[in-house]
Amino acid sequence: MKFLLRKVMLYVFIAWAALTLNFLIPRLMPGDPLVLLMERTEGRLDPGALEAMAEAYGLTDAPLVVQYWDYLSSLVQGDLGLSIGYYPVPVADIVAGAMPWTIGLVGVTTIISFLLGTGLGVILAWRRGKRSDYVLPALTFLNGVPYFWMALILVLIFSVNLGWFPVANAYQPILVPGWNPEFISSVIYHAILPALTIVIGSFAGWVLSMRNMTVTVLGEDYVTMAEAKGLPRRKVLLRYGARNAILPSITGFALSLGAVVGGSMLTEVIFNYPGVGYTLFQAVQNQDFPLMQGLFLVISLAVILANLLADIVYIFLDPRTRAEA
Amino acid sequence: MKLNSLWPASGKVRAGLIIVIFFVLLAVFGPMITDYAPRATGNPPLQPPSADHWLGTTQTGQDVFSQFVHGARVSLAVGFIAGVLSQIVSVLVGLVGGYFRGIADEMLYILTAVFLVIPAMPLLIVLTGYLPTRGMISVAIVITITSWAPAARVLRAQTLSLRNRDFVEAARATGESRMRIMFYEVMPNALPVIASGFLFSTIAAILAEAGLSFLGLGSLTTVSWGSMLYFAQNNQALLVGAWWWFVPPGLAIAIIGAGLALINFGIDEYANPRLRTGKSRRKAARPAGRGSAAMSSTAASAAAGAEASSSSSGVSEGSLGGTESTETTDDDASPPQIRGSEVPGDPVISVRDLIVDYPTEDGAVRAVDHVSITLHRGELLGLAGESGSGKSTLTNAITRLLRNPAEVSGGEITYHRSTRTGESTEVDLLNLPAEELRAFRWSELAIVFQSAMNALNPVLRVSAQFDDVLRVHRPGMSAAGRKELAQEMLHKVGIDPERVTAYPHELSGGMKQRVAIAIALVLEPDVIIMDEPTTALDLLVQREVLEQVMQLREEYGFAIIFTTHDLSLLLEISDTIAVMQTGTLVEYGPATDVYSDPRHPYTKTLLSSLANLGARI
Amino acid sequence: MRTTRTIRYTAGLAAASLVLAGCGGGDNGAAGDGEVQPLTIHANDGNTHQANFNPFASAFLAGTRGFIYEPLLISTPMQPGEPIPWLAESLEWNDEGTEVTLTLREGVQWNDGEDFDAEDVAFTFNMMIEHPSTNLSALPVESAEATDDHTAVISFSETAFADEAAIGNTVIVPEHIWADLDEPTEFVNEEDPVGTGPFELDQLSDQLYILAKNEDYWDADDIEVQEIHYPALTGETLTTTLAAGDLDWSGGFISNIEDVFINQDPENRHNWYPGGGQITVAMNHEEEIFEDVELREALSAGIDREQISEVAMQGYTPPSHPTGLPLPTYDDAMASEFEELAYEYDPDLANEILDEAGYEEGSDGIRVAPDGTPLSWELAIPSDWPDWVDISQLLEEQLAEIGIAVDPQGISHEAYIEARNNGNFELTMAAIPVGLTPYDLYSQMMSSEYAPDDDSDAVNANFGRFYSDEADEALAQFRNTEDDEEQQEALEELQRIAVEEIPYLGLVQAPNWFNYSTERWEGFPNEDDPYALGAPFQSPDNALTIRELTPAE
Amino acid sequence: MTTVPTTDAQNGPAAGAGEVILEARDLVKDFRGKRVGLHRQRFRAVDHVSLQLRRGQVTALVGQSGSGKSTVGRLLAQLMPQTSGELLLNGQPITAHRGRAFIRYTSTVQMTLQDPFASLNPVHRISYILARALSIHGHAKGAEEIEEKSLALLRKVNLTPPERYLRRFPHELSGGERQRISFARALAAEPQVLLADEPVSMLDVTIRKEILDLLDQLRTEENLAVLYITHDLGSARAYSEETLVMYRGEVVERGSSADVIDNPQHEYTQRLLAAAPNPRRRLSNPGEEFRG
Repeated sequence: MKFLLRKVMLYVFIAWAALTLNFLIPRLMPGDPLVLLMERTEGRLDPGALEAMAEAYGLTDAPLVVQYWDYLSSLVQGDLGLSIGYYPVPVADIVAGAMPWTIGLVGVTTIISFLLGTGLGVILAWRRGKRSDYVLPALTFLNGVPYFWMALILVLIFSVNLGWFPVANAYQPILVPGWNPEFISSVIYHAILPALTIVIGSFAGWVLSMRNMTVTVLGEDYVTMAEAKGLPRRKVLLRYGARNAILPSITGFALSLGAVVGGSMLTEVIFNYPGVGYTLFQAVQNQDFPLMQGLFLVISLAVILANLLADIVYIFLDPRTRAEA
Repeated sequence: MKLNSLWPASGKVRAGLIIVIFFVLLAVFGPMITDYAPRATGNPPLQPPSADHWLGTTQTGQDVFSQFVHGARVSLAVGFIAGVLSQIVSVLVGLVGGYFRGIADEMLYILTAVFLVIPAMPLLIVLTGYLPTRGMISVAIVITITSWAPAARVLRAQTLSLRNRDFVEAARATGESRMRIMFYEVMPNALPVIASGFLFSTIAAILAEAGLSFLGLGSLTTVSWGSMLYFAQNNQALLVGAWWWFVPPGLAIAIIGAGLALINFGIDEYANPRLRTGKSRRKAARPAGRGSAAMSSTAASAAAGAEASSSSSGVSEGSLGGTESTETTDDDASPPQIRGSEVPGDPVISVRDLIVDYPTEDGAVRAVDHVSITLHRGELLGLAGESGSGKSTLTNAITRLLRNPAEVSGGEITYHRSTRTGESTEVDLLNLPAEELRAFRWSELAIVFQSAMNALNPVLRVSAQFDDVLRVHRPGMSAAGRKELAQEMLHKVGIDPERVTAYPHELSGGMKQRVAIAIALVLEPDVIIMDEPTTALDLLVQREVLEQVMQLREEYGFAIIFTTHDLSLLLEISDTIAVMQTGTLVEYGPATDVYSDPRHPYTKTLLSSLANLGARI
Repeated sequence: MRTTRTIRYTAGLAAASLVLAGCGGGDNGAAGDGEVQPLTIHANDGNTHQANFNPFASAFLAGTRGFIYEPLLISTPMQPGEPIPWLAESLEWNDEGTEVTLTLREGVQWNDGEDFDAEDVAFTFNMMIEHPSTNLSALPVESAEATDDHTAVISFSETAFADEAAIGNTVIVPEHIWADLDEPTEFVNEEDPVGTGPFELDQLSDQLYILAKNEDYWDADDIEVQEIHYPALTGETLTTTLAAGDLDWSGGFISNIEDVFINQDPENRHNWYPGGGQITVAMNHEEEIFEDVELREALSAGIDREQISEVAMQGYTPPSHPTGLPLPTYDDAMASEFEELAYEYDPDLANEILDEAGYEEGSDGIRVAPDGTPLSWELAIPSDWPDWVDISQLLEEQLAEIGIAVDPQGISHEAYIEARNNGNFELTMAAIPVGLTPYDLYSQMMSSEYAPDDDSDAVNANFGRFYSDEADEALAQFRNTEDDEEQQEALEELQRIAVEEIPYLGLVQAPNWFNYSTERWEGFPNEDDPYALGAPFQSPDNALTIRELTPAE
Repeated sequence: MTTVPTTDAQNGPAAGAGEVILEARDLVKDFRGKRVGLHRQRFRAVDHVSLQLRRGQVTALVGQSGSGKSTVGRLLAQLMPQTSGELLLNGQPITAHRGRAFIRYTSTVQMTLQDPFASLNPVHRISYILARALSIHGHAKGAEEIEEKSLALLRKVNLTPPERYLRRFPHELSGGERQRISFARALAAEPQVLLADEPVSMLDVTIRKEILDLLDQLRTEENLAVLYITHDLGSARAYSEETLVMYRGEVVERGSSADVIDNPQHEYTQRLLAAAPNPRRRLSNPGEEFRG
């Protein structure tokens, strides 16, 4: 439990760092979001109103510490400020509308591609030296393909040419969201292509790292011993090889998850998927700084949380860390 | 560390280099061969590829090929700059943190963790969103901020493992300064990691630049692959079918990413030879028979560290055999001294004229050369020999655990199975079908590995490691029965049966070795191969374990092949001794005879060395 | 295994429902069973809708103005000088132009059943005083009061004849709701917004909102549209949706509109892009070098506006008119002497002018001013505006022909605005909005009203900082009279200044993006019947258009 | 501190002919251990160890792994600070863990490490390794002198012809050769004390003797004070004058090597000796096979 506690502390710190980074970026970077607000309101704001608005965005002349305190206390109340692009809609509302889509899409695809990738990685490791090794360069290539380009190609083939899948939206716009089969099937149908993009774009990385880890583990004495024990190959591979090889993979989750989230953001843009990626993209295009920051914060916190979960899973899978408790 | 030539052997690295070089050349010279300025308009719009426009034209009549080659410059430059910058940061953070440890390291570690966990792309987008100008350099710097962390983490781990290596300690003892140790001793060994990190950051930077430009966050007045895609997307190139506009830049990014990744692959394989595939693997193959006991601890630490420098010890093993022989007394000329065995009992394993070869580029290396031995029921056969003598290869051949590319090129190994009627049937071990081999293993021949810490699966409880065997070989046994048996076996080797639920890391070294012995005994096999079972143990523990083994042998009556380089130990415990030198059996006979009357010069040398070193011979 | 089957099943189901939906779409055109089809509109890009029905907010959802909230009198650039009575039946000025008396329509109700009266009007104008952020047209409101149920009097602190259109276009909000708000601009107003308009909010999801006809609307008989659908579409999906024929009325830039949209059903699908302002190169007149009108002339002659129109704007929008008037929008205001005038691309003439004026070519082919300043300027533009990027590249090529080096610099939108507003540029690109009248247009081009003051260097119009006494006089003349002829006279003087002084280098007209399909609904404005600007985000013009729509035969 | 049984006088053997160069008095080294609650357990690796290294004499420090013998070596080399106790170099107390003082110290006291395969940096050629050692201690300047001295060093450790070795990388050499290079590097400082940490434990039996002979040779030729750290009682008996036996951080027995090993007093030493493989044992009882 001490191990877990230490991890939690670390992630709490990281979360705090993300909060602070989020606070500092707009203050350290050049530029002034108010200029944009002025532009957006076509200059009709009088100085008083402008000042009030600046205060609403936390851009005051108050000492940084005071600003920081205000920032933290409004965060605690779930107040992320008002969007500039959708003024005066609260950022928190927009984020809350976008999060479920991304969590659904990225969550499900990450799990699928992790399972697919590690499974294939184990198989490739077992078949090392066989013809299946020739798949590796292809996987390397897949691993290098930019998500957004993959998405473009998939759209070109499956939506534009074949017309099998829609190119946009999370569901048929005409439907009213609800837990009815029609809506749910529409959601799934619309998610297939974006999900496919993310899976294709990310699973190769899992395959390659899992293969490498498994190959390394398969050289360990305990695997040889398992073989000498006369265990069936499958058992040797899974219980001794993969079981140990998957541990570093889970640790590597941090690295990969960030990349998947990044890639899925671009994917959302291509598919006009109403998740945080697309919303962030629009925020950037609208120079909607409060929204940008709110999204960044929420994405970061989500990834941090996912990492913490991965670490907890790790604790369950590796008795050695448990013992450290 | 030495590269034999500048042209790498690995096909992957070659392919990767060719790709990268191609694009670099394209970026450098491409703009010279294009007829059009990248942004010059005025050509017919949206033309498919033709002789005039190799990759067609854009909506505004710009030449796609020209944009493509100019874009290559920007993409590669951003990638390169960001790659270099992020490696500088990660080298500083990783090396300093890993080397100095302490509070600085803790801070840097947490800083690294922060940047590692905070997703890069959103941070990148937010940072870029605030950038007033979006030139190549500022984009590269922003990318650096988001991409240094993974390499720094790897580098820190690498430095942590390197700083505990003896050569660092030795350099300190010599009087080298910390700076010098960091940058001249530690860093060169981390070069593969740094190179790999550089390639990784470069790929990430190229992708990030493309992604940013594609989102319209790059500088659209600069032609890059990303901005090409942005304009293509903005002008609905997809819908009007102008594939020539968006396929080349995306494909190029993918290919160059793959190219860099292939080089990275090569580096990984170089650092961790186990990963090799196909040709490069064969090439790297080395006669493991020459891998020695003394060597294996380095090899193990190498594998654990999984770092490049350690592969040097791998390389060394091949060359070592050659040079080592200059030091050892070379008595190849002397004929083997084989004495008849006086061990009572029927043979259980007989090896006849066994030959094991390791094919290498310079022809096959013979690791075991016409070796014949016979193991009788209940016999303790001591197999002695120094590094590279082939004793492990011999036992691996018997257990059918020879790893590729080693192969048996001649001879036979026979197992004499005793049937219920007391008769014995002969089993050709080398040609045993897979299923029969599986059934044979452990129930008739078990193994105790050299290092029990590595031979027990770290993530399974001791009970589960007993269970594995029992489920397969005693399918009828109940779970309770299995547990009872496991506890009984633990009791037999002197371990508290309650520890059956322990994980290996909760046991001491000696206990782990006992557990390994208990697992080997659980099916009451006829033969147990013990491969240096006590080498890794302290003298006192070694003695206890040995006593335990001897007791159990009396109780169960199994035969043992006991390999070690410690001849004096063998002389004390074994019935028969076989001495191997460079693959051949040089002396074979009853232990007492070999001791009192060594006949082969090599055996004599060994014995006299022992005496000289103060052993009680 | 089970998962796979489930997915396949649901995918099949979804595909089937799509096919059905597709069939339904096919039936739409026929409209055989007498049921009225919804009107589907795309007005603002965005792949989700953020609920916002506040007519004073900067990001209200389309339809808020015009369909839910209504103005007093409708002024459109297409019918200048003739405000159309709406919630008010008439508007009377006092002689000084400091007070208007509004006579309101009777029998108008808010859609929650409350009566609409003069108190609401007075409240709305008084709110502008209390909350300047709701004063969208910067009206110099001093006070407002209801003299009886149907009469409201608004007084202004200065002569406000020029603001007549803006006063008329002010949308009125219900006092009984808005009076309770602390900060009206932060009111999202997402639940049953209460307006007087022909439509009310029916349902809202993040991908679609529906407005349904207000059956108690004061002009309900003229409204045939029963339901308006606003699906959430982005630039990319807009194109595919347009191509599929699912939109009746849309705005926004569509690349290759001919191929993507019109050619698939030329009978019913149309676009009409009347000028809605112009895109210009702004020269910073505070820089000494641009005081030379000959240089300005030469620059203007050295720009090939046809090419910019064809290549960068894909021919959607014609070159600017030298008077700066967007056409045909302000056709009526055009002085007869300029009717035939057009920009001519004449690099030879430009070179000649420059040679004579002493701008000699340096060794690098770049001209140098007599005082030694090289004619080499950065052209800062927002890096993410692709059409402007294209224009800037064309300018670079074209001006190189006359020995002038222009170096396009893509910067962030924010940095661009900062530079433009604060005058930190030599050349930049700027859009001049159409305004409600030509007066608005010209005051944004040359009024000294937009000059840096003691507080700040920033201006929010007339970014080129072109100030001239003649122009200020003409603008004052327009502002201080109600007389149409006097106003026209002033406008013609402003046109002359624009043509002769070249305050801005007009490039192309900024189009009012408007695509429509008559497959289901007819009656949209068009070149032959330009009664309103057609872009669906254009209010209050949208209120005029909706009244004209009838189901297709 | 428990009383240490000695076979001789309390302060070392009579054979202490040479002058004492390096002396340790009551060295203690604690390591931070696991944290238990708020307290971090301390683990005492070295517990009040005193010893003297004399010119021209080999002192053996014998113990099993974890006994703290290598830690004593590192403390003597000043590679880590002691928790308490004192080091005297030529009679002067000295503390030199870093900076110039440390470098000066290393020019007197040098250490070689156990693993010949790991103690040479694989990326550097032998020439670099020796050249660094020479130039750190200022015993050679300029490429020519450095090369000359390097060759001399190689000759000193019996690597002939030395030219053959200079350009090589460590991995091209055998274990024995590498250990010789380690000695050469140590000798480059022209030290008075050589701390040899398990110099032969990772080498094949046949090579061990050569290396130990070399150590002995260097002791005489260079008149070095040598600390021979080993787990092997036999070789300590054969190659050292004085032997200290360590157990759990304490010296449990000390005396002349012959006495300690032939006539051990401490129970631990006795157990160690009994555990060592001994073929004679079964010859003396031919009837009885090996039994516990």
